[in-house]
Amino acid sequence: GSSNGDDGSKSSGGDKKKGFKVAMVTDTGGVNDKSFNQSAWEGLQKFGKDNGLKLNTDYKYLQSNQASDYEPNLNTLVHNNGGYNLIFGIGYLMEDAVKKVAAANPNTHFAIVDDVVNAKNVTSITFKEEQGSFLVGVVAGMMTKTNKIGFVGGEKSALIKKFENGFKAGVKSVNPKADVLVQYAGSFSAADKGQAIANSQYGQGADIIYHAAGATGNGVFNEAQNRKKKGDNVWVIGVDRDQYDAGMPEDVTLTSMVKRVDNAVEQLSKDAMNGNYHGGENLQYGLKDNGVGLSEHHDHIPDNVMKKVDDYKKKIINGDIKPPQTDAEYKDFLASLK
Amino acid sequence: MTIMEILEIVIPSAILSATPLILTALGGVFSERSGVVNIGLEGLMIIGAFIGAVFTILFEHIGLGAASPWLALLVAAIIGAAFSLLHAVASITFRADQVVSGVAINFLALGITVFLVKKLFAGSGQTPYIDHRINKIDVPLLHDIPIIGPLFFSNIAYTSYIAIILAFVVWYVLFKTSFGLRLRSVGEHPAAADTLGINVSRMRYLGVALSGALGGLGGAVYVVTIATNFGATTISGEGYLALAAMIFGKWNPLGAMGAALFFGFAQSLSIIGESIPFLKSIPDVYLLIAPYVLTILALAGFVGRADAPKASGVPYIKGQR
Amino acid sequence: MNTKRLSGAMVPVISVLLGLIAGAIIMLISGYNPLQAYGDIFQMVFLTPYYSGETVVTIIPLILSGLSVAFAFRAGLFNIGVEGQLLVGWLASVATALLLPAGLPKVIMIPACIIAAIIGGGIWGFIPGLLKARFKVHEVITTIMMNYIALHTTNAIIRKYFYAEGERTPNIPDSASLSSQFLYNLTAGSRMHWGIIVALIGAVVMWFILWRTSKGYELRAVGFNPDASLYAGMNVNRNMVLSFFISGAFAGVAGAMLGLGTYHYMTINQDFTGIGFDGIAVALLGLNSSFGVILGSILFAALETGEIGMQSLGIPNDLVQVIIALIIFFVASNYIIRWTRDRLKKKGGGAK
Amino acid sequence: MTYVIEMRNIRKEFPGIVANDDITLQVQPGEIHALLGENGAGKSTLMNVLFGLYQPEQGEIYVKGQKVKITSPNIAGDLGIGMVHQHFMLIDTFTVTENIILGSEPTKAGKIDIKVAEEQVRKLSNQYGLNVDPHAKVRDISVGMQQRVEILKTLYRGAEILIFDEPTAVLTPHEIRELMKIMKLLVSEGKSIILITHKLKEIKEVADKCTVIRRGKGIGTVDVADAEPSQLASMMVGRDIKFQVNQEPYHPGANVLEIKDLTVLDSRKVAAVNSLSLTVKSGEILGVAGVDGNGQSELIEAITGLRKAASGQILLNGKEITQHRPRKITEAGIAHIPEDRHKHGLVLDFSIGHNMVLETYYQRPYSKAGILHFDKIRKQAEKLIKEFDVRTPSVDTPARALSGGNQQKAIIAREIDRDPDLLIAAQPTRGLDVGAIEFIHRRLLEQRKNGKAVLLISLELDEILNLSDRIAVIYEGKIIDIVEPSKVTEDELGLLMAGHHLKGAHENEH
Ligand SMILES: Nc1ncnc2c1ncn2[C@@H]1O[C@H](COP(=O)(O)OP(=O)(O)OP(=O)(O)O)[C@@H](O)[C@H]1O
Ligand SMILES: Nc1ncnc2c1ncn2[C@@H]1O[C@H](COP(=O)(O)OP(=O)(O)OP(=O)(O)O)[C@@H](O)[C@H]1O
Ligand SMILES: [Mg+2]
Ligand SMILES: [Mg+2]
Repeated sequence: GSSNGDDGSKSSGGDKKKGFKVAMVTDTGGVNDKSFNQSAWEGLQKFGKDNGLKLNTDYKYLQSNQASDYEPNLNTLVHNNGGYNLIFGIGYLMEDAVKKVAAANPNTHFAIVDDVVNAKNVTSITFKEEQGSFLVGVVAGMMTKTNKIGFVGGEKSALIKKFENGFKAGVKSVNPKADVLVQYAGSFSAADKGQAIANSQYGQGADIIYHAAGATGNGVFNEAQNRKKKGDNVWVIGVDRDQYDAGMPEDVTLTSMVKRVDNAVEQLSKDAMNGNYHGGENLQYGLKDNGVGLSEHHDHIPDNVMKKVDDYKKKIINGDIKPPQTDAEYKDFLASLK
Repeated sequence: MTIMEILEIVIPSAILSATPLILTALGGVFSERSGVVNIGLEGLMIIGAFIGAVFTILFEHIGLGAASPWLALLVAAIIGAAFSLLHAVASITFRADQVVSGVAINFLALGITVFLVKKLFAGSGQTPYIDHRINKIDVPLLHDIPIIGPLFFSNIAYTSYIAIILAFVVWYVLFKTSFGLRLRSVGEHPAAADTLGINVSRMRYLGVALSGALGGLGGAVYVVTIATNFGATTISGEGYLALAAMIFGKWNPLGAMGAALFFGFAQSLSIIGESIPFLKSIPDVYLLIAPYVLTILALAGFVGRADAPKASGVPYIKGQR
Repeated sequence: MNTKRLSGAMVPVISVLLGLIAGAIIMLISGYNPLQAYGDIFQMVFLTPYYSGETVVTIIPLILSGLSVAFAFRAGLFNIGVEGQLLVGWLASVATALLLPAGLPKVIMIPACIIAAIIGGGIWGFIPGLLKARFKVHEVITTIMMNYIALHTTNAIIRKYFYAEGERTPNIPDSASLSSQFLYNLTAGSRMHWGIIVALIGAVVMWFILWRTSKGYELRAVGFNPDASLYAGMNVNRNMVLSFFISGAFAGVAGAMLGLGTYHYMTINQDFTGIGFDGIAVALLGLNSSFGVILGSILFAALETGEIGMQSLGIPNDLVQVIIALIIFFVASNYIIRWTRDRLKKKGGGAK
Repeated sequence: MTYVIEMRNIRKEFPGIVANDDITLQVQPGEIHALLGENGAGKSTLMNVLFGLYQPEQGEIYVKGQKVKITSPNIAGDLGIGMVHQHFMLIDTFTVTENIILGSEPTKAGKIDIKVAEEQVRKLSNQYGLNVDPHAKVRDISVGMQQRVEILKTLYRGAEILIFDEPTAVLTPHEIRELMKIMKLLVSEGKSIILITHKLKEIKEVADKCTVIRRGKGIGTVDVADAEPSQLASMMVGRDIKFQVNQEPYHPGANVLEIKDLTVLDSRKVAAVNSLSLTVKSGEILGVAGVDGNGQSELIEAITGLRKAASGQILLNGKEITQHRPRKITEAGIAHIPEDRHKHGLVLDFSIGHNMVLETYYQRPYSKAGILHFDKIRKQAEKLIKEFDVRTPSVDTPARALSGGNQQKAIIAREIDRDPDLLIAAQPTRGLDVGAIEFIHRRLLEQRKNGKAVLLISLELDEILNLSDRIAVIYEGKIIDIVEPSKVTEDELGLLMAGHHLKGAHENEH
């Protein structure tokens, strides 16, 4: 069952619980990965500053250098500085570690981002990436001049599949003729492959590429910038956070599909400080909660397209449209379009 | 897609991704030809990539504009050479096991650069993006030539030409100049060179320093043409691929270039493969591993045995028999 | 002879000290307190049961990875392919655990999984060995290539046949697990598992094969001088392939330790584990001897666990990587240490 | 009278040993000055001092009356000193010209002017009748040619004083004679030569003066014309030397080794051994004489299984061993003293003790059920070391640390102890001093006396003539004649080796 963190968020003011401490463990990307770790840390920092907490004692992060660090890092925070009240594990890779440590420490609360752990003292935070991806798919589908659009994924995981299928569904909803070229780099850190894939997709006529590939996406931006500089009219749609800067100075970022991990982290921290840990719940952030969506920067998107985006946003929030997450759901979705 | 369309996509892309490998492999050739094994190419590329990013940003900051990445390449080459001197001191002067020292270089480069990035950019794990890259261009006039124009003169960065020209230059230097003859002699038979008054240590220092310069250049080129910023994972395995290219190319600059281009080509082919209808049905893992399998097959099939420079890896001790 | 051996062992010790000192200097320059940092690491790793346990968790695959590299070195081969062999062994052990009936007793299940890892890693090592023996292809290239092939292939196999939510395989049944409640309680909830016994057995096995068996004599002879070995009637090619198989097998078992001990599953890996590359360093630090590899692994693991403590002091954890690199560097340059020692001795000897 | 070279009271120490102890050497212009001494006497060290590779702890060097300090080979070169090293200092993969010009290349705008260089090499080569091909890669030319390249290297640098360190150890008789001619030509052109050699005959033949060194000390300088070889020999070793000759009666037994129509290809796929046939009987030493590179190495490799035979048959005691693996051949009863002791004979990084069981480590009692028994190995090694007088600090000393002569003794001990039916001895005394040679020859003769077969391959004609019962001459992969030592002169043998059949050919061909 899905329930959203509405109740907690309303009661943000007032009595700060004495000695509340919150911390997070990053995955190997570290807090400056320009992705969800960074976003999470930004949320935690905002929370810390707003509530007058002390960095490194009341709120802090630990970075993992390899996968085997997740568990000891979580365990360290359970005991460190007298023990943290709420500990975030950032990223689906930490699912198992959070599950184990939570089981061993029933008196500490945990939260996991991007995955679900069913335990009384764990709050799961997931995002409806397919919803946001659907909207940028609408943008791409309407704006393509060549009827060819690219999608570049990092690893072919269930998570990234949500981006892909939501995106394709968005494209097809507004432009059934458009063709989406999909390619996975097999890595989130291979800029050269990202560039080569973008080269191949643009070379085959694509004019907009949506990437969900971490640092591999750097190569996508680079390729687009190169082409833009030569006069080609190509675009990139960024991911996770506003990637406007990655497209500068050639200004190739059409928009970005942002995932407000910061908001989610900040929100849950607030709730927890006020005594509502949402233990055992799965907080799903979608369009409705502004958990996903288009970034602030979308100057290049004409108004009529933005209007369409808003229409679809409403439909999704209403439940009239349910963007697909998996390949199978996408197939059904396509069939329903006809 | 027609074959030509495929090639127009594959070849420029192959050349682009091969460029850093070519440069670094050329560095490897210098070092190993002088008799110093260089497993540290990965580390040298990391240093180069770091410097490439940081100095481009710095130069942009002080208003050098489009010249920034070019100047950064220069700095990367210099710092790369300086950093490689650690390997030189260890393996030449202190007669270290060269493999160990190379491994240390790799560890050290990664540790230091990530440490410094954090110090320089307020705790960030990576540098900001650079604004001025070295872009792919269509070479004026030449790109209009039918067939070869679109393949070799379109969508290509000048750094690629520099790398290819450098391969020929290195070949010329190694095989046609007295410096090259002396460098190779030191890698083959240092005692012989010594008796002819050639300063073995100095030649080896030069060989290693050149490998540092070229490795640094390779890493920096990767950043200014491909990655556009630097982080811990920016260089992950490229140095080892360059090492493989050098061996694949039998310690010959042109061979190393060919091998690097082959790697690039295999990768581009595997990428475009997913868009070619007849290859599309192949599970993508086959395409992912294709470049590596092809390399092994090529080595086993027709390249075969390659002999390293004879004294490569052996510290030279004057008067020892 | 004895004093010579002793002073040989002094070199890594001094290198480690120099590395730690250099690290301390960097910390001082960057404004951190090295004494506190090292003190905390020591306190954590050796006096806090939980972290001691976690250190052992790191030690286990590291020993096996180091043995893998060291064994190959002894046979004159450079195995940079530990990463790949480890991944294959990891998958082989987990797959075996998942495919066999979960109800099998531990005494059958665990050995079966480890044997699967030995075969898997062994085959992955066997291929470069065969290519070198048969086609004279340089093992450095092939092992690098085999690493990438292993990375992508194991991922694809997990996705296709063993996929579970969280981008990994399902958990292995308890009957295949090396973990135990006893160790868990002993180390205040760490993941420490019985793999340490496996790793130590591995070290003994390597020592025994190399130094006590006629096969080991042969492998070492081939490593030192293939021509003379051929002359002496040894089958050089077969020994080369065998060495690579054994080396790969050690790496495979390292992978099994991750599967059966540390994680109880295998993840889809985006990148290499790094354990194979650390293994090179550990082997060299340990002078390619079984005992040395164990000591080297302890040091590395202690530093890596210590990172957590250093982070808590606000010291960037990358500094640990720098210190490790410096230690390797000083080991590499052991001549500088020997040279200094000889100098001192000469001085000590008085004027002649 | 000023000496062209004068080294006074030179002392050079190595850790634990005084290699040169107060040695004085005086060389006059235009003379060939021999330097004679046992293995390890300090000859090479002295010359390395002169050539600037080592710095002496004590002593002075004068070149043409001028006191000099030679701190590097460069300075030696400037002083007109050139050295042809004992172990050639040539780069295999380079051409002759490249090897010669290395370090002082003629260049044009940074590029090596290879045309000019080749022309210079050709000119020099013609001037001294050296006859080398400037284009050839060094690895493709014979050892004799390689030595000429070494000589050219010194001449190219304008050397006036040439040092030859054991130049004849690796040469064929023909090549030696050529070298002697070249040396004489060189001195006639005003150059001076210092010649290091163990071979008294050569000294007698070319040298004017001879300085003898024993255990790092100068023993004295004599005019060669006035000195008997035996006198020089006893000066060198400090005792009288008895040259071993094969005097026992010749009673050959059954065929031990039979080779029929054997063809073996070399690494370039050329037939190095070309349908060769040969038999070796028990109780005989069969010497194979021939110019280096006529298939001797390939022949041995084929017999011992190190190289595949292309066609033909090899029988040991009547049983076929063609294409068998080396181990089966060893077990069948063949022992082999390899020509390159470092490459094939020893694992230099193993202790000398472990080297003693290199071929038998897997057999009882050294190994049981795959487990080594070190006590047994040690006992065996100690026994052999004692029996064959291998001088080593201990059984555990790495083989690398032993002198060449002692390494060779160790190999011979190991091979003979296996009590083989056939002992193949390839260049068993190369580079060794007379003391060691005497010892090894005695052992070979003992084998014969015990009814074993010995196949002796050597480039030393003296050795072949003194030891063999029959001499097979190999030329271009074929045995072109088999002669009895008593019925052939050294000159006739030389002709045969050059491929000339003797008039009135012997009956016992094949
Ligand atoms: N580089 C060295 N380091 C240590 N000791 C050395 C070195 N070179 C030579 N020696 C020692 O000096 C002694 C003299 O060696 P040298 O090579 O001069 O003898 P040699 O007369 O040339 O012998 P040979 O006839 O075998 O060539 C040797 O016994 C050896 O112990
Ligand atoms: N680099 C070295 N370091 C230490 N000792 C050495 C070295 N080289 C040679 N020796 C010593 O030199 C002695 C051998 O010298 P020697 O000149 O007699 O050998 P050799 O007969 O010339 O050998 P070869 O026939 O291989 O040239 C040994 O006692 C050995 O310990
Ligand atoms: Mg000598
Ligand atoms: Mg000698």
